[in-house]
Amino acid sequence: MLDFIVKRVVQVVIVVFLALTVVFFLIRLSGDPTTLFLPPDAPKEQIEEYRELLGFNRPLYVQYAEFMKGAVHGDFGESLRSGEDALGLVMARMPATFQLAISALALSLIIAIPLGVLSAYKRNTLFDKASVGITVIGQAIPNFWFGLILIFIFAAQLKLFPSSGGGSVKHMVLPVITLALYSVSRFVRFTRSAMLDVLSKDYIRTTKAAGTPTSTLIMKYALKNSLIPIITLIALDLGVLLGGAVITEAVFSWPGVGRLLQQSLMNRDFPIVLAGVFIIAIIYAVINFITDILYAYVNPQIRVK
Amino acid sequence: METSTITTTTNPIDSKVQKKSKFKFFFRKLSKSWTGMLGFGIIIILIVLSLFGQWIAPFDPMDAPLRDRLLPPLTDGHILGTDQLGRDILSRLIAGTKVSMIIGLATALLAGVVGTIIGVTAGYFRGWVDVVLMRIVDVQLSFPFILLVLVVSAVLGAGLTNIIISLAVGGWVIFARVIRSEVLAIREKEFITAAIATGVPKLEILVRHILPNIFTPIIILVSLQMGTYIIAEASVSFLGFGVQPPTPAWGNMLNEGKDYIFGSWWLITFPGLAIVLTTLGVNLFGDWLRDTLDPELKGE
Amino acid sequence: MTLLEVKNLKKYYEISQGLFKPKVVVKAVDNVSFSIKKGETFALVGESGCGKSTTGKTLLRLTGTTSGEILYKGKDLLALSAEKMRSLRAEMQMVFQDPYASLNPKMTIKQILMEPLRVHNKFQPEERLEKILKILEIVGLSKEHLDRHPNEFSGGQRQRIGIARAVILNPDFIVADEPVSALDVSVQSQVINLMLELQKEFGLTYLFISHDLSVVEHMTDRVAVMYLGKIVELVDTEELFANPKHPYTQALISAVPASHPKEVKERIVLKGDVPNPANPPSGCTFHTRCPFAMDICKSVVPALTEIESGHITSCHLYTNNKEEK
Amino acid sequence: MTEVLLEIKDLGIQFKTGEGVVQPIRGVNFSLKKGETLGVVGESGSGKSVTSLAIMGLLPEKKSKIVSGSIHFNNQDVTHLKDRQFRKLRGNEISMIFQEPMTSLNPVFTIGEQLSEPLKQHKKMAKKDRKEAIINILKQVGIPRAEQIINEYPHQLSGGMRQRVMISLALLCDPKLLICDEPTTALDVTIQAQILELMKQIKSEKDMSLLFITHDLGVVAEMCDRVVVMYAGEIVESAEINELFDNPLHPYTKGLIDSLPTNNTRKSRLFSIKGQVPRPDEIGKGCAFANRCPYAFDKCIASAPPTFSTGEHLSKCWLQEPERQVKIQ
Repeated sequence: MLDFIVKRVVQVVIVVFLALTVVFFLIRLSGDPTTLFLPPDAPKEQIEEYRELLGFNRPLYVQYAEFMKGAVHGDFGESLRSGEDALGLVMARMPATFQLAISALALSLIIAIPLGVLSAYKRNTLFDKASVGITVIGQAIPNFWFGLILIFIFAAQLKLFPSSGGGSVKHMVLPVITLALYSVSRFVRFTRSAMLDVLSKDYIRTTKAAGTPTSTLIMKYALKNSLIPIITLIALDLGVLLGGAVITEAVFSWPGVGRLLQQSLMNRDFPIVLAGVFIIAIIYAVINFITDILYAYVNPQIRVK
Repeated sequence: METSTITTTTNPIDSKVQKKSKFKFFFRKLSKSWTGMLGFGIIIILIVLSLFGQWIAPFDPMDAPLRDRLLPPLTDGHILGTDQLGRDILSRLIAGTKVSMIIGLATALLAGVVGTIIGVTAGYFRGWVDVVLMRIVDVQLSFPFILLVLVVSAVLGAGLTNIIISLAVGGWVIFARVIRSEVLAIREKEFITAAIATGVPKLEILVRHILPNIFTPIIILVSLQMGTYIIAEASVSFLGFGVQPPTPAWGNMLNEGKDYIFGSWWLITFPGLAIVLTTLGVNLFGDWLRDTLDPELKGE
Repeated sequence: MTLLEVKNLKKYYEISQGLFKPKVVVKAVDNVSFSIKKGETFALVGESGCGKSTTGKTLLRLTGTTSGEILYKGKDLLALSAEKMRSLRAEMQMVFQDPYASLNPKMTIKQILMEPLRVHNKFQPEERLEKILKILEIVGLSKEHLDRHPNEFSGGQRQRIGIARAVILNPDFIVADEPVSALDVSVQSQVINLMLELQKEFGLTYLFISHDLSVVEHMTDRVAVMYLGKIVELVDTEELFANPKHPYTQALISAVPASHPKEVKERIVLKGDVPNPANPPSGCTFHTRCPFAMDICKSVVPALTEIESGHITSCHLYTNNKEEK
Repeated sequence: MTEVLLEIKDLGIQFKTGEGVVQPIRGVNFSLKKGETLGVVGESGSGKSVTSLAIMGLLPEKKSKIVSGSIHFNNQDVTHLKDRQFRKLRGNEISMIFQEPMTSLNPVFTIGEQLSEPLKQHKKMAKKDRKEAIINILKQVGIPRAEQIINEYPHQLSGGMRQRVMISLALLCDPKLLICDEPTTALDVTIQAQILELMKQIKSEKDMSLLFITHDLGVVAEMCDRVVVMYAGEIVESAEINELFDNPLHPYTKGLIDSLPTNNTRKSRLFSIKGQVPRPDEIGKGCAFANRCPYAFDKCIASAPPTFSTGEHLSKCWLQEPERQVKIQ
């Protein structure tokens, strides 16, 4: 177990370090952002002065070393726009994003797993075909457009929910549904195929040969087997969910990290972008870690090792 | 030894007939699946629209007579209405087809070629090359795809080529990973050991034995990833980073239309439907291809 | 006339247990020595995991070797450069167990059989097809099969193709790794006959790896019995079946099901399972299952000793001069 | 006259495949008496496993169909029994041991959890009694440390141990009929010997009938009282074990026995049946074995032979037509 944790922590450090490095150089390669803050006809001296002020005139490796030194201490510099602490800004937006992502994940799981199991159990019936059909279409719908359509129907026409902003449960409904759409479709399809795969296994035949009724066979036995691949997929999909959150937040002006990142990218406010990358890489690593533990829990072959 | 007297029922085939029958075989298989047919049909229509769109479109997609702005569908010959600048939406959708198809295809090819080369290198030569490459893949996979594309395209700046590069930068890892594991699996097959035992040189084993066997998964992956790229491009353009107006692309049409959502529903409805139909067509065809060519690949 | 001599061959694997634990060493092949005479069929016999297949693969350098010597016609194969070894493969071929996995599904039969001729640059290109047709006829297939893919053939036919690929270069030595165990009973005998015929016709030397003792008894000249990576007995086939010395060999032979219901078999049923090769028992590795185990067996590894002329075995029952069964 | 436990009459089973409908089972007849061990011998594709799944009511539901004939178990017609009723028989009165011990146990449940399943379904028992019964049966099949094993997972056991667990699973409810589908094929020779000894011992202790499905004539010779030989979806011969080995009437059976290496002089050319088993769609109107048969004549190609009987010895070969009665030697 100790072995596992050490390995994992090292891995996370490498991932975060590489992610920051790559993004840092990508950003610097695209030119320095001073010009964005000054009028286009600003005199050369003013640009130079500004560059010196922000430290962009130093050699790239010095800037990088400086940046990394700060990053180790959680200091990503100040926002080029507002002058506030970049990491602080990102952290302040975290709760809203978490709220959105976790609600969407919960909603997807509640809908998708029973639907996927039922679909596999009733394979090739009308129910199965309908659910597969809906998920195929669901995967083809871009979630920002789905969000727009929801706004059009429920905010513009029916006036049931607000179209933007955050703060109340009512504000959450449309963004959560929007974000959940894609995951629901993927999870249903995946649960179904994982279940079908398990149902064709020899050991299921063995249990059937013991006289076990189909309902027990599925709910008690096959479900536990198929949880192994399902958990893996969900972990993989959390990245998609986080990415989707960026877009969903933009559509609904949801005050989360995604919207902050989008705006910062637009404004070339790079300290915030780097702080955001840092946080997302860490969250992702933590999620993966939790998945591995869950995985070991359902899969005794790993646990015993 | 008379074993050969009972042979399989197929007739002796000469290679010419076989090539012809491959096409026939494709269509016979396709005709058995209505979803595959539907996907294939949509793709054919999309190809036709992107190639001959400029002659099919009823209006010039760039022509903006302001007096005709925000006309609802079916007025004055504008079947799907006009946008905030008075441009014909149908014509812009048709023009946008080309953009989406180019981006989807070009990205899939670019990401596919890069990812395959890296995947094959890692999987076939193993050793430290494999360790390094796969670490990079892991690192990249630990970062949301769409966010990466967003960052890269924000850095590279707008434009068709840049969005293709950004998408490929985000997308090659999937190819690298899948192709690597395919190569690893095939490397372990006994026919590879047999080729080594025969004395086939190492590079020739790669070319003659491994590459032909990963061709099918590559094709399947390309077709399945295209839908992802089309949606990603639309999302990025929607957020204002991808293809820039006034070039007609479905994503930026939605971006421009979203401000009129409370009054003019057609501005957001039709470009969105175009994306859905396209992705659906490509996905359906990809699914069919996978199920037909490689049933084992089902479910990732 | 010795064609191939194996001296102290070792093949160890390391299994990583994690960052903080020492690696476990699995001795898949542990100090194995034997020699194969030209024209004979030498059998390696044992149960799954005993190292017989690994031994076969190391002989052809299809897997790495930890230490030892493999002398083929006097040359040490392990000292050859990769390129020299590659060209020597024309003389040393292999037939595989699984006729489904050992043929490239994307190639036609013609391509499969052409490949050895091409890579070793044998014959003029226009003569190659002729050679292929000839070998196809010998293994019982025909011209009309040339442009087909492996999936159009049954298991037995595929194994014929695999054999054709192995003999098309007129090799001297063939390693046959369980060549009939994946086949149906009625097809097994066809393939065995084919192998016997080819041996007569081309003067082949076989290393025949099998777990099926009745097949081994039928077609081989000498047998080495392996248990947990070691040879425990080595002797002429007829002598082995008539007078097995090592308790493991005795049990193995007695475990073969009867061929007639009236045949009464005196069976030695071994207790327990084959131990984990990563953690083999001390002393004689067989002592945990041996019905005759003595105290010495637990601590001292028995040496391979020639107890009768040409009959080698490693068992304390014979080195202690106690003649017991 | 002992009672008949299992009777199969003219059984025909069809399978739907992507290419159309095939019929791997074409008119199978046999019966199994109480306390008897019947061997079913055949090569891959002969239909022996499909037949056994039909007896268990485990044929894939949508893909396959029993199109003719009947299966009677213990005087009850189970041919088209509803799954709900079949469940009461499965694991209770009819049990089955499968070929692959490595894949036949569920990897995520402990041995104890898996063994309690048939008891839960068929016996009303307190949890404590259940545990006791399980430990008891594990000891009977020769598993050491039974008390600990019940808390372990399948991957912690060797192949031989797993097959013992499978046997104990089948024996839990004292079935009247035990179907063994190639129970030792996946095992090593010395482990096979252990398992065969175990099964002989169990059979002698329990009042049970055995249906022993295998491709290995040697295993049949050791285990069975009577044998049916299957070829291409039908039974070509059926006889008492010694009678079958001494006096095979069907050329296929004779070919199988003659091609055993032990029945041939060392280093000689083995007797062999030419050709290979036909696929279901390759079988014409004649005898399915005609194209491989050294004795085939016009009639064999023209029409399929009926079953001829010589006392208890049945065979499906035109050579055994009463007016012909050729002895094949």
